[in-house]
Amino acid sequence: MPNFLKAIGCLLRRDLTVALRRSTDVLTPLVFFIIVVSLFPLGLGPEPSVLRTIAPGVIWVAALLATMLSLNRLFANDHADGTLEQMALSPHPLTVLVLTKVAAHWMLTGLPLVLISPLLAVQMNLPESAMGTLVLSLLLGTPVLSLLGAVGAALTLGLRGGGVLVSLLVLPLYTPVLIFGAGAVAGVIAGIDIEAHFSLLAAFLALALTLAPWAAAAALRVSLD
Amino acid sequence: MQYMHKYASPKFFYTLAGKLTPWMAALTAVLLVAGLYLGLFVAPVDFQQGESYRIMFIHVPAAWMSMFIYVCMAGAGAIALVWNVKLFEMFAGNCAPVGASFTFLALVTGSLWGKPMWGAWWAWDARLTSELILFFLYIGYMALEASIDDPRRAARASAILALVGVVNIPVIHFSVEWWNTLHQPASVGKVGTPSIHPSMLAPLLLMSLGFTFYFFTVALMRMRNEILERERHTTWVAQLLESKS
Amino acid sequence: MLEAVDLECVRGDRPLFSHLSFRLKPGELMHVTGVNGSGKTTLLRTLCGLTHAAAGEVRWNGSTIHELGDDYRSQLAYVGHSNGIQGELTAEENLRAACLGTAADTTRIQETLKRLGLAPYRHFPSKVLSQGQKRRLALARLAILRKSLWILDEPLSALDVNSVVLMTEILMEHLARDGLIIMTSHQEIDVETKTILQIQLD
Amino acid sequence: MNWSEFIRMGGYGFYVWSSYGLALLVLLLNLYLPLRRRKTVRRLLHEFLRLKEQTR
Repeated sequence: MPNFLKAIGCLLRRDLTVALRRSTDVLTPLVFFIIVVSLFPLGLGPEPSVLRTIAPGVIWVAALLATMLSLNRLFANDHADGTLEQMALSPHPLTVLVLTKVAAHWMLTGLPLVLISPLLAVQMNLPESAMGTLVLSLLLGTPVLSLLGAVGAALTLGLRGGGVLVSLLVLPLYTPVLIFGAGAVAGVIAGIDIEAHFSLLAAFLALALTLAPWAAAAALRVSLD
Repeated sequence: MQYMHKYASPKFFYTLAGKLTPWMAALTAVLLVAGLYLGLFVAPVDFQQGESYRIMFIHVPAAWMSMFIYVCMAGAGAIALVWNVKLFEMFAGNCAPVGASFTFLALVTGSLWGKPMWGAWWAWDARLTSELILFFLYIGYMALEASIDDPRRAARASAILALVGVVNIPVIHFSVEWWNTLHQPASVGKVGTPSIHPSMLAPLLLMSLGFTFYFFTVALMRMRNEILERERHTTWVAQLLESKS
Repeated sequence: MLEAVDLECVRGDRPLFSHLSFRLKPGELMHVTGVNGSGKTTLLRTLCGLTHAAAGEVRWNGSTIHELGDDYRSQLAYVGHSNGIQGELTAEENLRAACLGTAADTTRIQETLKRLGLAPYRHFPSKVLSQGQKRRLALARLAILRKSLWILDEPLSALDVNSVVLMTEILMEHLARDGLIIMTSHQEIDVETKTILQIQLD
Repeated sequence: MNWSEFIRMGGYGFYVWSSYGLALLVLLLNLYLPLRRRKTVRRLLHEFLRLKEQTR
């Protein structure tokens, strides 16, 4: 299926080009992520032991919120200018095109979050031994956030108050990822064996990869109806 | 499929539901009264929790209902999506407020039960926490449905959400349970399910059955309203209203 | 051949039209007219498969378009109200993206842009184009994609006289190649062809 | 059967009875809402049909 792969490559390149030309869109969630995490020491006081205890949860919750903030970029622009309906009418499975768009979204949102997280970990006094776990857990978890978010974004496409609504739909679904993502980092600090956390995060990723694009594609078709 | 379309025609269903509702309501009343009688008067005092355990006869059926209704909602949504049947769309949409109110009931009674048992109104107990997330899922479903103007589009979009939710509920439930065993402080005892005595099981089952029939009664009533409203362009609704006035 | 059988469309709970049947053969053009809100756009979107019909079906060469799925879509080009143009991309990039990797032949893209008077803007982001130019760019997709069925929603809106003439030419060429066209338009269209089907919705 | 003992519920009266009371409230509210809606829908539809007659 060379045609099919060409289509994926073309769409991926298109999405990345558009995003890079609107670099503020890409930077906003990242800056938001940094600001939210930086607010906690200000609110709680700079006691290192306190910060260390809450660091995994704070960084993970901030990652959740930052991803959610970026979700409207996923389909909304394409919906407004009609590109999305052209996509739905292209002779390629919409599921795969959606997956491609999610991949582009993750490269521009999830990946930067993963890359910047060690910096925030230092800020929050996270021990160095937990750094690798933090990065790895985010690396496994953020794609799940993008995938589930795609379903929410597709469902709320073109609705009034879509931005707030998407948080209502998506945040409850994010809880398992939060529990095991933050749990893994906290587990390393506490010296617990965290293999199970990673297996479960990987399982969530597999589940989301198989089901979410399908649901998002169905939701897109409904939104375009 | 042909049968489904015949019985699923709004006109036919409207009359059928109208005939069924009083019977279901009566059955609900009988079941609930019997359940209450057995639960409040017959069932013996629990030797560990005293009389407070009688909250269970509300709390546990309500919690069961909250999950049962969500599954019904997702199932009806799936049928509506696949076969494009209007009635199932309406059923799914009308499940949500009833389900959400049972979830709310389960949460508050859980809290009322928790206060004498744990000494606190709220504890991050696994079952209460997953019930809370279920409540959020219901709210999200209703918010999505309310913000789409076209009723058929709203039904299809929220059906997809319900299906995503139904896949997620076991995952969420298991995650919260696991998280809870890891973090649970020793002082908080579980509101337990010790081996349940038949004299307690009977009212529990009766109450659950009563709630189930109550749910179907209310859902039918809601559906009848919606059918009238959405079929207002048809002649049968005009005739029906004319004959009534 | 495109066929509609007993088509019924509903918006919300409001019935738009019902029992609509027609048959469109290669080389024919169908002109859909009707007042605002009569369901022209809904009809076109139903024919594309974007919107579900309440009853009836649409057939392409004998099979329903839902059975055909991607096979139908590979024959179909649609230009709706919105142009489907991403403002950050240049005219050329937009056309390339519209092809999704297939048939993105550079010389053909350049020829088409030239013909539609968009060649000078080739390397500008599309957001600087005027409404009429954006419309022309959307229509340029038709010439590049080479699909047999064109479904066009008000293709001539926002176009000046010269562009309308040019567009009419393009439509006639397509019909001459045994293509099919379904379009809505407030203007009269003087396309000389074997058959024009008129459908009036009310 | 002693009624005041029954109401006291072994000291847990407040918790038990507020649970049951709340349950009753929720059940009644869920019943009341569709009944009220039914009235409104009927009124709306009568109005709608009357106006439709007139415009014809």
